[in-house]
Amino acid sequence: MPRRLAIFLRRMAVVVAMVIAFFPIFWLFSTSVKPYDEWAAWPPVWISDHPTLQNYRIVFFPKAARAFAAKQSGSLDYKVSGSAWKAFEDSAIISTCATFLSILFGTLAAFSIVRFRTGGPNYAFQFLTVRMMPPIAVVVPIVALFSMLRLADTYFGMILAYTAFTLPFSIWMIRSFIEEAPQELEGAAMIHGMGQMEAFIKVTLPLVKGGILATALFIFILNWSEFLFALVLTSGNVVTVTLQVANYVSASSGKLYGVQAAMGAISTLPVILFGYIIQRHLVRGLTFGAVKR
Amino acid sequence: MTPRLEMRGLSKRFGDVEAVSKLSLALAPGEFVSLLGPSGCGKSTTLAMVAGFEPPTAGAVVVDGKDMTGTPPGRRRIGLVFQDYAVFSRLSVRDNLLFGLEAQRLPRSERKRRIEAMAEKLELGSLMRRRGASLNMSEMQRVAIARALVTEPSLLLLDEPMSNLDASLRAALRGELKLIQKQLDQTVLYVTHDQIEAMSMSDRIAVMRAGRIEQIGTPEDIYHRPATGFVAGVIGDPPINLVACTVKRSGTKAAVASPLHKGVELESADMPDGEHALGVRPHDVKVSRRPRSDHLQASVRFVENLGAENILHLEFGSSLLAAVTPPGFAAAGEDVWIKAEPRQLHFIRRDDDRVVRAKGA
Amino acid sequence: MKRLFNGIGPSRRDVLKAGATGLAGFAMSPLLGRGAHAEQWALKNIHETAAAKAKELAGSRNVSLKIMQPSGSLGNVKPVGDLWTKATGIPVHYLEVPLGEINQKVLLEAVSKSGSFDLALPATFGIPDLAESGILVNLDKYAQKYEPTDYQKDVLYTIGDYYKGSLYGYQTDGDTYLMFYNKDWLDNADEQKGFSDKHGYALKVPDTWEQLDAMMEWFHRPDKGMYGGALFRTQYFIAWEWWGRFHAKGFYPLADDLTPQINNDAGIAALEELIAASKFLYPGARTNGLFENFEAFGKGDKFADIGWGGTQKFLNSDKSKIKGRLAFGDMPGGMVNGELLRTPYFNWGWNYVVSSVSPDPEIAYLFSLFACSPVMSTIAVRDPGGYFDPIRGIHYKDPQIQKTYTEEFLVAHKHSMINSIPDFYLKGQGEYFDELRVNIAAADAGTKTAKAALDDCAASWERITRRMGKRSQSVQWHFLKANYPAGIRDRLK
Amino acid sequence: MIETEARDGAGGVHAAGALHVEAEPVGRSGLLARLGIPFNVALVLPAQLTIMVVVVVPTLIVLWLAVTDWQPTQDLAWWQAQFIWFWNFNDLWYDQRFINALIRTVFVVGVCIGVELSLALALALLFVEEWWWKRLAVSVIILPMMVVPVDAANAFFMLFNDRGPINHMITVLIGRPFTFSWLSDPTWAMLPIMLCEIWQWTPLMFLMVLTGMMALPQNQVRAAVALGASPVRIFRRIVLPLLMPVIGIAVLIRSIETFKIFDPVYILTRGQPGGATETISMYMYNGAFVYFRMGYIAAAALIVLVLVLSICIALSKPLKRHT
Repeated sequence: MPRRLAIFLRRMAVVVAMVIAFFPIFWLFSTSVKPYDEWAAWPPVWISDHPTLQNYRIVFFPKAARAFAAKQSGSLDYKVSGSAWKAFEDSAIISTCATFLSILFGTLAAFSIVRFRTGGPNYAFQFLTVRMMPPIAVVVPIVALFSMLRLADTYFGMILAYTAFTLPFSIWMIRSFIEEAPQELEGAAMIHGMGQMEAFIKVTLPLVKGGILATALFIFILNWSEFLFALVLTSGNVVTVTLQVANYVSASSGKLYGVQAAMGAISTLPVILFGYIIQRHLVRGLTFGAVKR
Repeated sequence: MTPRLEMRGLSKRFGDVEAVSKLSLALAPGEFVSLLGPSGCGKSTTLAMVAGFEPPTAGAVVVDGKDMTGTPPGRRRIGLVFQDYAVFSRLSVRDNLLFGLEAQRLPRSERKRRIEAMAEKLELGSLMRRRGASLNMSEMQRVAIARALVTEPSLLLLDEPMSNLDASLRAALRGELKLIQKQLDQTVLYVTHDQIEAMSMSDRIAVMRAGRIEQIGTPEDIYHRPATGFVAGVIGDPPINLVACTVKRSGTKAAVASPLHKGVELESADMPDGEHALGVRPHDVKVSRRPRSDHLQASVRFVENLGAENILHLEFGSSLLAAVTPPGFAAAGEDVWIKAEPRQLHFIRRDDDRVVRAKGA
Repeated sequence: MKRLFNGIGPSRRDVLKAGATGLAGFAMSPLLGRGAHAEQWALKNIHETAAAKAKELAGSRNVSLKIMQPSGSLGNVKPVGDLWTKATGIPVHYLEVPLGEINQKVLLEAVSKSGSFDLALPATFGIPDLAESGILVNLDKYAQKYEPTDYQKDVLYTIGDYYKGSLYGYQTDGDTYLMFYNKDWLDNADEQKGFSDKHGYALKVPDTWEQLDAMMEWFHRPDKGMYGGALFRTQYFIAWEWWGRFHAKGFYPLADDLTPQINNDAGIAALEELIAASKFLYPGARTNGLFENFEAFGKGDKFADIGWGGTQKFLNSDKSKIKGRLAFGDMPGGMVNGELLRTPYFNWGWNYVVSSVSPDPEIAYLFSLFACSPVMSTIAVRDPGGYFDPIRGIHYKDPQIQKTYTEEFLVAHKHSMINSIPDFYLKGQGEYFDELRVNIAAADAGTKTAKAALDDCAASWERITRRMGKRSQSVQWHFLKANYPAGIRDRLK
Repeated sequence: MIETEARDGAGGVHAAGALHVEAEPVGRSGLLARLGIPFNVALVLPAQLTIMVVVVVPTLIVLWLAVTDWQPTQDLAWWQAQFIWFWNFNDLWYDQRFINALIRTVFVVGVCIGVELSLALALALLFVEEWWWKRLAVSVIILPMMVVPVDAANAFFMLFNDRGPINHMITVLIGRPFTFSWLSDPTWAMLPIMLCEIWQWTPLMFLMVLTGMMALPQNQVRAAVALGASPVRIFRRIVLPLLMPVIGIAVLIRSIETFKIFDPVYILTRGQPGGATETISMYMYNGAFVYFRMGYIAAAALIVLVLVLSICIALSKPLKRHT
């Protein structure tokens, strides 16, 4: 029956798309548990017969990993790096603080823009241009400026940079949430003697708190995943997870596939988790609220 | 003569729910038939099956004698007008009309001829270059109808095309639509929940209820001789008056008693003993300002002035009754005398909702 | 001790002096007066004296040292740091940055002057840029004060420690580029006969690039799973091989007036030979970095490999199928005027340098003196998982190090170290070399002819030199040239 | 400071007279009042100041650096750098590597956006209907956009390794060993980078298009079906035009983001081999942080900024209109 066949073919196409979407992630996780001699074997090992946690040990417990390697022949005597704990700690601190500031500043600004039409119709757009410029174009002067202000390679400097570059997202996303909330309720509250800010905080904010939470998670993801600023604005005092991934890579000595994959798998897990929590709002975020779902 | 459209025992099940059940209906060429019923009665499903968007669970759709049940919508020679008109908003009116013709691969000259003819008939000349999105409701309706008709379909299906319009526009468009249909001698299946639309335009009306056709007939029939209490209730404005009545059978005869009348007899086989309902249309209630021997007294509670006529809401015993009179006939608080002819009484069986008429009616 | 490493020519220090004094008009010779004060500081226990001095300098102050090091070098740095802390009470903190990024990070500190580190371990070739940026402390004054006269005599390669005649940091890593061969294949009598029948000379560790190329071609039988070589062809590595091939033809990369000579006939021939040799490499050569490279050579199905001490650490481990079946050699040379010219090449290395914004540069210097002392550097080099390869003569006698590398290898390594030509230690090294890399990779990929690639590169070099300041570059170039190993210096044009 | 404002606002201190007022701004702290800063302006101040420090001031610094030859290796602070008029721009004009990087980036944007959009449309068409594991399918398909880009790039590095699974699959397909070195071939090295970008961001495009398709006026499609048009014609003449606004936004936003492409290039090739994969961001990174030619790269940055911003602002009408 051709109709049945058509449906079958369409479902097959969906399955193929799912496989393609999942495959690189599968490979990342699969490699992360491969012992050293299977990382770059030919033919490649798809699923290891000898899965090991050694790569994860190298990431988190370099000393223990080394002791393990010494006992086990056939295990990699990798170059010793520091533990990745610091990277996770730093990334968590920076991402959380930057997210908080971005959301706080963004909410205030969005409130002002929506309720008072502050700055006229083009004002909000001005923030978007921040997102349009390639960060690499301003990275050189930021390095110069941050050096002057003693902000290079500090938490505060990173937080400042991340806050600024996520503000367009938070302002535009929160703006779209506030616009959807009914203004009449605020008006009613003000008739009952609340100030406008109070009315906003007590009436509108609870209505849009789900949206703001989604925005916060979204911005956290952006911060957590950021690489270029981390690469350029830090020099060892601050280490982010994306940098730590690069720490297992080098132009001269090749890549530690398994270790990198382990680091990649762990660093990407929270992002995927948060991503699914805010799945409904992800598109809105990535399109500055232009596409709602 | 082959019917333009024939539905043969059409049924549709969605899981446990039977949306349409064994529905049969035939439309003669040039006939205007309405499917009338409240929302959820299965009329839209029927339409979807006829148009080809829903495959029927059982039964067949036959157009011009050809079984079209498995044919995709585009090849059924059926024109379709949607409730929201579905005018292609990104295309010009001309392109809207062209759309179906291009699909039919007609020669260019023929397309042009048809479009111009249709534009003239529906007075679309000034709209041809406008984008679909820029039209108002009545313009859209005309474009939607023109778009369907220009393909010269065997059958035109209209799905509640007036429900988005305001009342005054509706009245005007009803006439317009009927006129076009007559001019073109176009067979139409018209789906609506509005009895006025159905009554005013249809050659025949099929009243639907819970997936079945309750009654098929001319507007006349349906109005004066409703087959069931449901039909009687659906048709008519203001709605039919319902009064309780009692049936007492003796031998082959059955006597009905109600506050409105005395001594009407029915065939005893038609109605069992006991409490039933009696329906009488407000237009059929005769009202007199003076007492008459065969009239009953009632008092006017309030008056609804419709301009051309008044509706009196009468207090009559323990029940309320509406009656239509010329304007200024009576005022609130006055007493009037009323009567209903036995042949205009519709006795509605409590058990199966069937309407039974008085003997000799 | 001097005898031990002094295989050829005068000692390194003598060479440096010669280079410096040979340049009349440039006052850059504090070397001569060096060590006057430090007479009483003996080399043997310099680590103790340096630590004691540091402790004294720190006094009751709360001093700590921050070291910025490339990722993966903790195994070399931390054991020494721990001993330092034990000896001085001065704690050491480690900042790890991606290996490829460390020079950039040190340089950016010149801009930010944030004092984020006291010591760093940049790659040696970046010292000219870093010195010019002002972020490095010119160590001459401290060396004069503390460095024992014979401190560097035992160090096999020190050119990279100096820029324009001044000391900027101590070398920690013997990163000379040398060759590994499949000994079984070399020793196979049938192969030997077949090869010498065809080429008229014996199949043995090759002396020249020409011989190496011939041998790789000879052994390249992909259908039998045998490959000629595991030389690098990724962009980052490819220029080094050409650098060796080019020097082996008897030329400096720059003329005395800084005109590039890289695009002369020798340069073009060297590049064409390199491209021709690409045919005899194993399939992964074009993508593989160091790690994948020695892993591949460890399979034992390839004839020749190029690499550093780290390569040997792997090849000599249980993971390598070729363990114990290896022959070693300098990077091949060439015949110049009928005589063999070898130009081994020191192309990486890490130097301890002191930050000019460190609050305690003197203590930081003392740490580098401590860490590079014979005893401490031996401990650092011992780490089997680190980067550091033997650099001092004394390292070659350490049983643990001998076990890691094999004595046979160490002989070759030492020979190569002593004769190594320096990398291109000029300001803008990154730019010069990247230009070279891009062009050579393009020529190897076939998108440019060898001549066009080198002409383009030479043109870029001229522009870079002009931008960097010709006078300044000229000073360093002449200093560098004067410090090429003596036996080679005289034969290069 | 921010909290103070909020509290004062909540206290409902009345004050009037803000710029661009629609609803009258109410509530102002004492300090702000004395400074003459209207309440609504005070609200945007934190955001605006942050942007000032991190974006506006640096942009001004770019203007200065672009006319200097500043390099950190000169041991000069950036404000002491030597003024060299417009020589940087002159050099850039003749810098084939810069021009190539620009052209290459535009090429990458074109290819990636084209492929992403086509795939997204095709996928979205598969997802208009309902079936029982549709939600699962959507969840899996949007997975890539949640992966940290650096990790995604690493995964693709492994996939396209000469001994990676891609070559393995090709080997199995063609039946003889295939160990092509994708990342070191000047002709092909761009492919894994673009595939990585496409893999990661097609899901976003897909979700946007699907959102648009779900909101499509269904009856227009049914009307077209009833008129007998072929699926292709319906898609081209009815669906696509209706999707245009959403597609416009998707293309605009993705183009902006793709133009900045850096992470996969850095991880996969760093612009190698022979500069064959050097996008504009990679070029500027190499120039600024490998060669330390800060002044020169500032000039390049200025050109790119002017280019990108003018194009973006010109094309941003859909974004403005839509919101």
